[in-house]
Amino acid sequence: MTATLERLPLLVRDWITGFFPEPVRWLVSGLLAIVAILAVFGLYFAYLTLAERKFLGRFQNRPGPNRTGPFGLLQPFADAVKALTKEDIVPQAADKLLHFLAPCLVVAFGLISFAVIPFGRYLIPVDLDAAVLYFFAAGVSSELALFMAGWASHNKYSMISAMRALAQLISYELPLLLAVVPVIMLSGTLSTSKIVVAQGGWTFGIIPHWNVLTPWGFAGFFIFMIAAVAETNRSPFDLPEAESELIAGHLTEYSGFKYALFFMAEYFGMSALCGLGVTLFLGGWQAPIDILQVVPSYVWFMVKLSCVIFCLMWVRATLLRLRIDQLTRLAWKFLVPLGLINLGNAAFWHLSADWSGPLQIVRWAISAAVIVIPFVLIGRTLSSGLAPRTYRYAT
Amino acid sequence: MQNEPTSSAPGLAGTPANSSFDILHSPLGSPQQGASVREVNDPFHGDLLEVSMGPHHPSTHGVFRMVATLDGEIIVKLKPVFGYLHRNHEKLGENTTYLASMPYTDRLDYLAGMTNNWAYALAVEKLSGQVATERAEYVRVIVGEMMRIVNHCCLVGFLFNDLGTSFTPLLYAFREREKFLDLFEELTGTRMMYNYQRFGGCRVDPTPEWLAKAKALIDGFPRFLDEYEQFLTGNEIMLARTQGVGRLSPELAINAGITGPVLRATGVGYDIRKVDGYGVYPRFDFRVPIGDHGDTYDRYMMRILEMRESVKILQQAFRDLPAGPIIDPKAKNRGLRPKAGEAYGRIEGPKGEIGFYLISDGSTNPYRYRVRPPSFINLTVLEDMCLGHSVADAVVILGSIDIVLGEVDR
Amino acid sequence: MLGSGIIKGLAVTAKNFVGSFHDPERLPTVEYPEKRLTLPEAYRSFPFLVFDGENAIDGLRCVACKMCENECPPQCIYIIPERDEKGRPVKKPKVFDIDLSVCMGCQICVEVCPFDSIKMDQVFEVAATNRFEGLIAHREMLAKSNTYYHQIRPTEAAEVDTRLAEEKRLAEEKAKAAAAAKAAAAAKAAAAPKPVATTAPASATAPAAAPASPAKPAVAAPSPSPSSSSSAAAPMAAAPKPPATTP
Amino acid sequence: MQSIEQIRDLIVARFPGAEVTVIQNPGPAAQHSLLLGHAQARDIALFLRDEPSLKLDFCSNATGVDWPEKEIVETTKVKVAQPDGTEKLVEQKTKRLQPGYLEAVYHLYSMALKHGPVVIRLRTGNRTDAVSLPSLTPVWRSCEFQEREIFDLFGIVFEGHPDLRRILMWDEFKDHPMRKDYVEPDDYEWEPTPHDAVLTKAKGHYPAPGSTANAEGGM
Repeated sequence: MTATLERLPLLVRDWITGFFPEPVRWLVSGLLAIVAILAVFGLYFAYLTLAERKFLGRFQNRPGPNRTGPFGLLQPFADAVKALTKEDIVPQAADKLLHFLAPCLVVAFGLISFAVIPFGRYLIPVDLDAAVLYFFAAGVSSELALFMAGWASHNKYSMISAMRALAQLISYELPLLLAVVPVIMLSGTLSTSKIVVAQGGWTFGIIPHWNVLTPWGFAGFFIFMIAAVAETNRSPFDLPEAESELIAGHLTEYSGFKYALFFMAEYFGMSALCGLGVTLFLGGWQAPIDILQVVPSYVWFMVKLSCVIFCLMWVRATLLRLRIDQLTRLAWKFLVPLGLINLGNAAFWHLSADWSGPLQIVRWAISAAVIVIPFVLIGRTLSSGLAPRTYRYAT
Repeated sequence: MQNEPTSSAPGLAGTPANSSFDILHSPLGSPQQGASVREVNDPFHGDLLEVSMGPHHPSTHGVFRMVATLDGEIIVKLKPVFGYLHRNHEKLGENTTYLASMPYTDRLDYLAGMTNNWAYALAVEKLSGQVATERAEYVRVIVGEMMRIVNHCCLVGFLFNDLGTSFTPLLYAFREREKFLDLFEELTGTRMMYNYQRFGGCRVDPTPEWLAKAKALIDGFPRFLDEYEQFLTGNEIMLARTQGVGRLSPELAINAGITGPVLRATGVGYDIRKVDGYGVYPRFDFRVPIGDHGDTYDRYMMRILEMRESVKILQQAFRDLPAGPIIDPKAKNRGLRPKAGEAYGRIEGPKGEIGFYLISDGSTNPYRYRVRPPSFINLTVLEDMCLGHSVADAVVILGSIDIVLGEVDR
Repeated sequence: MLGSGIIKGLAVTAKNFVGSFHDPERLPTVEYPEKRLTLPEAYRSFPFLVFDGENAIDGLRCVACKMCENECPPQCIYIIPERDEKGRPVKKPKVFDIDLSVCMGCQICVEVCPFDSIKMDQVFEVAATNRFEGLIAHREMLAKSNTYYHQIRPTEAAEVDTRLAEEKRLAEEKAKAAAAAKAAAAAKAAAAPKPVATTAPASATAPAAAPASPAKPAVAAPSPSPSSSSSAAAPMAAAPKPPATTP
Repeated sequence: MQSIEQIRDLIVARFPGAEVTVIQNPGPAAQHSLLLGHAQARDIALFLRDEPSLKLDFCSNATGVDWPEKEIVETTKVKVAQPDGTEKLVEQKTKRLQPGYLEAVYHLYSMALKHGPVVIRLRTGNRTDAVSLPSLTPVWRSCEFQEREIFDLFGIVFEGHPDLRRILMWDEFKDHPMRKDYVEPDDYEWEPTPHDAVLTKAKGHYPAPGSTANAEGGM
């Protein structure tokens, strides 16, 4: 039963491809994967927007959208209809071609990242050997598309936003990669599916062997998530968008469906990066407890992904935006050094893999100290001179 | 970004290069003052970008416009542009009777209508020699301090919105503000346009039930403030974004006529409630918080601390509220014809000194009706505070000044 | 340590997130068209005209004195007094229009009205698709019965009724005294107020009677207790002058 | 704080020959004011700001007032020689045109000594061509926007103001709306209020618009 459920997507695929002659089956199967990703993540995107608005509402003591359909469940479709029926405005001074291409590209780049994410035990669209590299290459391109949008709009705000997007891209790609390198080091592979497999197994059947549950993995996950939030331009790093400063930055001159495409791309990008985070650090599709393996692996993946995204919404509901210099300072002076230290930490973890018994505790202590002490020290320099103040009263 | 003065400490800017501050020390009559001094010197790295922020900008708090010249993202020049909401309020005041101007004052600073009412009533009382009854004075303190809390709630909420939160602190603040507005609605009939004060008293006497409700709300208010402060006051990003940003020196603040929390954040303990002691304020025990740095964080904290002080005042006012008529039975409101003369009445509004200058020629309409709008005059130093900071900071500095365009443009 | 402030903040939002599911304090939204808040008695939106009796137009308390028109700050009231065949004013409004798009709901008209005829309504859903026609309220639209007034503002309406009854009684006493003194004049005076409905102030006598009532409570103020109503005397209408008839 | 007369004496002692007049305020507020001559106004202002016993460092309010020309009828009794040689007292009415002027009023307070207000006034020569006054912005920066506003709404030209432009009205605007003789244009947005004055004006500006019937529906 479990095995059938686990293999269900494959069975469906085989059933459909069965209608086609043998030579084109690989093509049909590939197309099918694309359609499936588009359908599943299209729907996921639609309800993610709703969920974000609902949750943000709850964080802010209000119910959120609840007028379209029961509990507002039809809201995404109403939004889609609205976006499609709105007038599409292209500024006269804009670079028309780039202005049109930017939203298309940003969605395309957001989507191609999904190709290498293992959604389940048997569900990986393309099992590349250098999947992680491929993923980052695709991810960077979407930032370029944002720059394109900002440039093509021929608007001062959009221009500033485009510059910010580039600065942010350059700053945060590095910590993102530095956070990923330890994982690759320790699992010895760039293939996402193999990294997930490497995180399999449980101690006592309840403690999973996920990377996040090691000191270096926790630090890596921490750095990865901060960088991921910045890469996807979400609050508190939504500087290119910055609606209170730059109105909507690169989106200022977009309307109607093109605007919706940017919105879609933001969520695709977020889902993809969080999916990678889940894959690398949270054990991908692995179940948290041994006996829970009865639940199909792709369900676990989606549950983990949704939890991570919920945390991002929580952060968005709480935090305020950094300034661009503080943003880059955070990347270069905090995340990059921490990432480098974490690299050494992971090396230590790798070398001490055969320590056992009481040495195991020493290994944990050293590894934790190596990451906590720099965190505190660098954090202190980063926030030096900043503290809540006490006040006097006039007489 | 060589010309950014933030080289010393992260997020800590020195006093911005407010060359107009030289006005204090420059020889008089020299043509090299103000705008001309603030010209850009030598932007040797690249062209400057002139950005018109507003009048349709989400963070200018209305139809306000700043013409900012940017070097990268650093502001080298910033000119405020007003008038998009100008309706010649003062001319309206000259063409209506004294009483009929009262509802118009609600619409000046529409987030703090009650204090506008009060300032106007005070000015007319000075002009016509009327005195409000004692109970009315206490009720004025009650509604005035509640108004201050409402206004500061709005301000901190909007300030955080300018700082880039996704509306959460704003909605928490508005949640509390709504409770106050409900009370105002019960007392005066409307949530924002009160038309409550009268010359010689107030229009409606608060019922004991109303007072009990208000007291319960005030008693619970510090709990909200504690939670609010826990929420974001200690937040590292908040500290980094506000501390050292938009510094204002006390000398410039005094010279530029800055009043209210913006002035007190610079360390000048000038509060008209203490200085003039109008109404029954001398009978209350409250303190005036002052800051030491004059930056955005201090301005934010002034509001928080003032709300706490307002709670103290309100609790005393509820305790001491005397019985008696709410309005002087002999008070003249309709068809008021003050003797020829003039009067300037001012109170400490939530945004600063709100004053009304009235000249009477003995007729039913004021000969001259002038509003001294605090947020308009506080904008004088906007450029000085913004120079050397980035666009993102300019928005925050503007938010921390607390302007309402109904009052700025009149 | 770096991040402690952020964690505190996250705790606050989490508290609010959870609280919004069970604590009404943390989910104050009222879903408006389905649920409504009860309006406080003092709530005011736009003015309306009170009439007594059954007939809306005949029972209007308004005598077209134009006092509200003169005092209205944004000048949104427009009154033409009714005239009889000979062209004399008959103390009724022929036209009484209020431009709701101009009206700012300041209730100064209510305060200055010496006849308690204009009051603030509580209907706030007055949206119209036609700005020119839809938002100009005519006499017929404005006239609402005293019963309605009692419904929306029970305390205030009761006070007004007591006061009007008192005024009427004083007026009648005065009229009787006058009748005793001058039989001929009395006969004439008794015949005068005929079409006016029962509790309406006899329009001819009201201005004369008003100064006779020494302590007229606040017109607009729902005074907390009847005892204090004499002390909380009216701001505006303490001594209503005879209606100023401006052309 | 010193009385207004004492302040005047202080000023005169410091600036001998300065034109300083005390303007009494007959109203109950009794906020009397000092009328300063143009020549030394800025020096006097600086003196008021820096004099240790006054320290009026805070100019709270600066505003303009328009006093248009007024016809003043004065009745005098004049002895008129009668033809018969006797003299007779005859009441003679002389009409005098009091010249109009614009006035700038400054309310000064002291933040250091916490007293005030001291009101100072400056008057222009007339309302047409001699409308310039010395700017006090170099003394109190708070006048910067307020003097711009006075310039905008009253038309007083402040000499020495660093940036004298219109502030509330748009730059192309011609008149000064706060002057008493300002005639408002009739081309504002057509508002079909039931008020005949507005309506008449609107009709005059838009001769027989298509929607007149609509508008009169309100009547």
